[in-house]
Amino acid sequence: MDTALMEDLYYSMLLGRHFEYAAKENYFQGNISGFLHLDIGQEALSVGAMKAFEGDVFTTYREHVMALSRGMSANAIMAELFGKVDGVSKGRGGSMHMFSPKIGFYGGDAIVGGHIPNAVGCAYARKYQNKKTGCLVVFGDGATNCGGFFESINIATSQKLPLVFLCENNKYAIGTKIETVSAFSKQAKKVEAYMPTVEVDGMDVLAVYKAIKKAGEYIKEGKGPIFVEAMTCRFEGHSISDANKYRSSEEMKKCKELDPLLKLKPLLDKVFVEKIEAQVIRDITEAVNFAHESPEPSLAELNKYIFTDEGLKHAL
Amino acid sequence: MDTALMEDLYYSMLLGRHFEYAAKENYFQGNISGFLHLDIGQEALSVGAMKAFEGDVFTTYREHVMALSRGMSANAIMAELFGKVDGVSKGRGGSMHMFSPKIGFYGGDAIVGGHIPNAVGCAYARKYQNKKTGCLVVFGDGATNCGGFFESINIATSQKLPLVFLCENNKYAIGTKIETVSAFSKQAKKVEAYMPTVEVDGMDVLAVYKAIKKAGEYIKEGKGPIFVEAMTCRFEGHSISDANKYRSSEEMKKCKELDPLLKLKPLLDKVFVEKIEAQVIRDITEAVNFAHESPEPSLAELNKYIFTDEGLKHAL
Amino acid sequence: MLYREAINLALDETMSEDTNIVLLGEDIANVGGTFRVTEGLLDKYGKARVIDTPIAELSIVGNAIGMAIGGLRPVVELMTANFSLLAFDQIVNHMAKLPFMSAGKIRLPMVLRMPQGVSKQLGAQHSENYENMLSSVPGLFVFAVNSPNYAYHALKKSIKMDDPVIFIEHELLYNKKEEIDMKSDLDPFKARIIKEGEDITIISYLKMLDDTASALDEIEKELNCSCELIDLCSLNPVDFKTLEASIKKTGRLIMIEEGHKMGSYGAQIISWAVEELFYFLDAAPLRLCGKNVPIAYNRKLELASIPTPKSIKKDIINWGRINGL
Amino acid sequence: MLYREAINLALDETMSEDTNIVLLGEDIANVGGTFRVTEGLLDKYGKARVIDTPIAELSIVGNAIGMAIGGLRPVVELMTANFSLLAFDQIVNHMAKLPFMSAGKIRLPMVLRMPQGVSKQLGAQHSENYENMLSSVPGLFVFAVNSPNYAYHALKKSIKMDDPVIFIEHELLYNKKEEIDMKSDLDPFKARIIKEGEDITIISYLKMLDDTASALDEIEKELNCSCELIDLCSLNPVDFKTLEASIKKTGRLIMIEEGHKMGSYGAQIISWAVEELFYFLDAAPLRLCGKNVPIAYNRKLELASIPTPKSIKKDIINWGRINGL
Ligand SMILES: Cc1ncc(C[n+]2csc(CCOP(=O)(O)OP(=O)(O)O)c2C)c(N)n1
Ligand SMILES: Cc1ncc(C[n+]2csc(CCOP(=O)(O)OP(=O)(O)O)c2C)c(N)n1
Ligand SMILES: [Mg+2]
Ligand SMILES: [Mg+2]
Repeated sequence: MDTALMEDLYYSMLLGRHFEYAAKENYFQGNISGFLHLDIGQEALSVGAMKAFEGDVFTTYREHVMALSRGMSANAIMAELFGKVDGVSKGRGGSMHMFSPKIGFYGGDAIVGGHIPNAVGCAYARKYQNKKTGCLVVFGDGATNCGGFFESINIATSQKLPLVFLCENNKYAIGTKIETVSAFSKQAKKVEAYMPTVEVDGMDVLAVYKAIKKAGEYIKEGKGPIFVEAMTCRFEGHSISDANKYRSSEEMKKCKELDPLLKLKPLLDKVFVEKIEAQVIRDITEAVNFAHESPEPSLAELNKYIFTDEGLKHAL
Repeated sequence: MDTALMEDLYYSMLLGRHFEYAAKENYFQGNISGFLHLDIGQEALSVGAMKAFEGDVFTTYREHVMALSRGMSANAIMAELFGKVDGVSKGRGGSMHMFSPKIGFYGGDAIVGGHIPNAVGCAYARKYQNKKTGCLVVFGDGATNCGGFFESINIATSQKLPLVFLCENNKYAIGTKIETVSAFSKQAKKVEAYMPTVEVDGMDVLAVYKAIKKAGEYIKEGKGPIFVEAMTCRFEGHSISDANKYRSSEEMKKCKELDPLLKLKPLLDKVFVEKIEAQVIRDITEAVNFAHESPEPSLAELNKYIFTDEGLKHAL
Repeated sequence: MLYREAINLALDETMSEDTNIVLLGEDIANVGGTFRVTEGLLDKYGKARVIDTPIAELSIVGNAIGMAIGGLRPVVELMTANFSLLAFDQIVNHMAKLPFMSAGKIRLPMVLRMPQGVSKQLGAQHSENYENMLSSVPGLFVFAVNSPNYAYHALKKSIKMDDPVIFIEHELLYNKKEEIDMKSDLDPFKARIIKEGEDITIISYLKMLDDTASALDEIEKELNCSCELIDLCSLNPVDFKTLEASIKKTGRLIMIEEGHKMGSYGAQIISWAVEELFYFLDAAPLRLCGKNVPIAYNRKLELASIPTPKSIKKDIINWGRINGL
Repeated sequence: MLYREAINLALDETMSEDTNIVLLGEDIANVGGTFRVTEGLLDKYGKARVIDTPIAELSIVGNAIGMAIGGLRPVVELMTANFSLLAFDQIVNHMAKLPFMSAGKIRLPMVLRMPQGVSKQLGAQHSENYENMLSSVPGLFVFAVNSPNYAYHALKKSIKMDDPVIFIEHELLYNKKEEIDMKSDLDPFKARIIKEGEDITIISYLKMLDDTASALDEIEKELNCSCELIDLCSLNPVDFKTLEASIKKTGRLIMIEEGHKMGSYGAQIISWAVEELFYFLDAAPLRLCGKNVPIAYNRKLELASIPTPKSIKKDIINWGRINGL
């Protein structure tokens, strides 16, 4: 793999890691509130997938790092966490709702599995439009138990849609171990009859990158969807308010040994690493400053965005 | 197989067939209204399954013949179709809602797939109560596309519940061919990763009987659920108001050649068959008379049954 | 033209103009729809644009949302509103909220058509009215379609709008006949005054509007008064201006709907009216609704559970007498 | 005792008496519930009775219905009411209707607990109030739980009832503290008069009741009047008797809730009141609700979308001045 790509992946993971550190810090300082699902530990998956895939992406509530690596600015994401007007969703969405049609990013659904049928529909549109690319939908292991997921698997297969299903299997849905509520510990089992499945080490950014690249190629062939399961591990609680008590310190230790940043770092040029670390600190500091300085939304605009301007005329 | 059983199966199928004929006739005479989903052609499946299974049964809206063979009286079912007070649901339910906890029959759900999660819960109760038997849930090929079905497959497997899934694959959901909306034409494909699956000729009552007997034995072993797919064919439209235009006369001809009554009849004693035919005519005539004579529900009881009597005190 | 033909024509005309418009629903393509609304469209536009879906309502609506995100303009048919419950998460949490949560970056030009209501002995699970729930969701426009002419024009406009629309039909209206005024520039958001009057404002919609209309002559004769009958048309937003003018004129308000009284849609209208126009009201408002019971299969019980022309007449005359008319 | 402890105690006591009672929900066993309501129960009653479910709300409710059919008495926790939408078909078409459709042969002794409401910046998909929808369904009892004492007694009675109950909690009340009167024979169907008064009847429930209570002193001082504050408690059925007595006494009615104004629950109460008690009313009723907007993440917008103690005070005083108080 080429150096430029490896460096880019490393930079994005590091940026993501520090973004999440800053989000955490600002949560405890009271600048951020509500839900905050940190991606720390899972960066290889988020970054590898986002960098590899061409097309439209639909993700869950744990999407800061994905949004970043897809090309959304740290400033706009941080401002959104602060609920400010320069936030990517102008303070309306918050941590779980980052959208940028320009870059094909439909992140952030707070309903587990809720975005999967949407991704199927978008894949239908891409096929209908004869677009060269399709869609990628990212979801957790827990989401593979919900009806909407299964309906989507069946429909995407039956309609041969260009759709990559990417399951982030971090083995937990909040504090519930996947084995206790799912028929299987590997979720690919659920779809093997429908489509090709691939398992990948979700802590290895190069492996994820390659797997998603290949999956992206596959869906262009018109043979229908493909399922990628990335085994991963989050270093934090499910969300900022989760004390993570259900995992032993031993389990956590093993998990942290898989740190995707540590895995990639030795393969990189030291000078680059030092340079990039400084760069990331500057980027994140700037994002936090930007978020601080961005104004609050105006109360006069409470009704805005629900409808188009044309629609709003009727609604009021 | 013993003669008594074969005779019983034949009797039940014939009773079912004539019950449906009478229902159809009375629909056109204006004594029955609303939805009427006839089971004509599918009797082998309905009768074989109901006679073979011990335990609780949950079915769809197409359940007259199942209710009959399970032991509900033709009188009470016909009266229900007439909307009369002696109907099994006192005229409240109608064709799609026949219930008799006494015989473990929870027929009739008008929401496709809606009863499947209910059957899963009941199977949980039976396991919890250490009952020797479990549950049987019957549904169509079309129902295997809905989220609730998949959730149920996953939960029943994960909790190792004593539950027989019986799919009546008649290849159509109303006028939609199963292949056009499902990833597979055989629905067992969807669950092979979860549980044992069995395919059976749904037009052969003895085969169905044996398959369900065996499935009933299997769930007693505590290893979880099992899936039986019975390939079948309905002779009529989806419901009485469906003109059945989407099936060619050739397809219908082939379908009718598989008539389960004609298949079993040659194996039986001629004298018995004659006797039983007369008996069935008498039974059904009586049921229609009974339904005619049963009174309409009283308007004074409009509020009844929604709540327990105790609850009703508060509700009014 | 029949109501169902008017809907079909609106679909046909818009589809012929814009290839981004696609239809999806159960049995709509091959069979032409349970109520024959989409008949002929598969042959004309092909199966990529007229799509038979599996029985998976959550996905039907969820997929339509994704199609709209992807640049199409989907028009969904739910076989009945009763099945919309399976899609409620997609309707409420996605269809209504994605535009807002994305600060307008996502727009959802889509229409959800669904018939509702008490038909004839379809049983408790196939006889409900959900306009009360659906119009309580900010982010959705909700139209209730009483007539072929309104159906035709409102559907064409709904399909062309860039905001999500719930388009409620009634199962017993599909064969209703009416000339369509092709040249009209009907505004789907405006209430229709069916008949002008001086003494009582009667508001209704969908099938109950017709049942009320059929009882009107006798009511007026009996009470010696004149009624203003209004088809609400847009349930959310409400055309309060038209209602206000009428209520100020008549001083009396009756609201008639098929759904259960507890949780009724009409309570919204009455509550608004007394809050805003209390001092214009000369009498206690009257609300005629379905009873608070699931709908039984038996025809007698079924009819006793909802307003009928007969009960409407009786209830209004009673109310009129008590309230000095 | 805290609100969440009161619920926990009610579960614990009933479970210790009846082994048919089982709990199910997401994260309720191993983790003890998102709001720590079921803490300790797994250890005490084991995983056959305290069941962690997959994220499959349709099945959670659907399974509970099946358990009840099978002879158990399930108590479900939905993590929030927002997810109940995924289970709406099971709630409305099954839980509420099976008893009726079977002419009483099926009884469903089950309770669905769910917190709802605007908490703190949880975003549009986690901040809704659905009591309007849930109480519009015939066949369900719907309780809204404002206080630990009511929580404890009403939940115990709900669990013992043989009819299906929706038990609505509020996310911001779990740490509310109150002595519990263990000996009380509280009737969960009865509205609670929180404070007697002569001039205005104010009806509310859940968190808005507390926000109103906190503004009451100043309102009374400012308007020089006395308010009767009522916790509605049972949203379906409604304790109309208690309401009627109060409204006849005061002649003025205010309804306060957190949900959106369009489709609001309170419209039901106001509509009933003006239909039945029109000639007892001395002033236009007032309804304070959330605005017709999805709830934004930003705190300022969020708070501007719902009534607050400050806005309640301001709105009531304004209304009082206009209406001659
Ligand atoms: C429909 C629905 N049910 C429940 C929740 C609450 N919830 C939020 S995240 C979560 C766990 C999801 O687990 P998983 O899919 O494995 O994703 P992960 O966070 O582990 O990546 C749950 C139960 C929700 N948001 N939506
Ligand atoms: C949730 C839901 N969606 C749609 C319908 C309308 N409907 C009734 S029966 C049916 C077809 C069911 O097909 P299948 O499951 O194969 O059963 P079959 O009647 O062929 O035995 C449909 C779509 C319904 N009753 N419920
Ligand atoms: Mg997970
Ligand atoms: Mg079928």
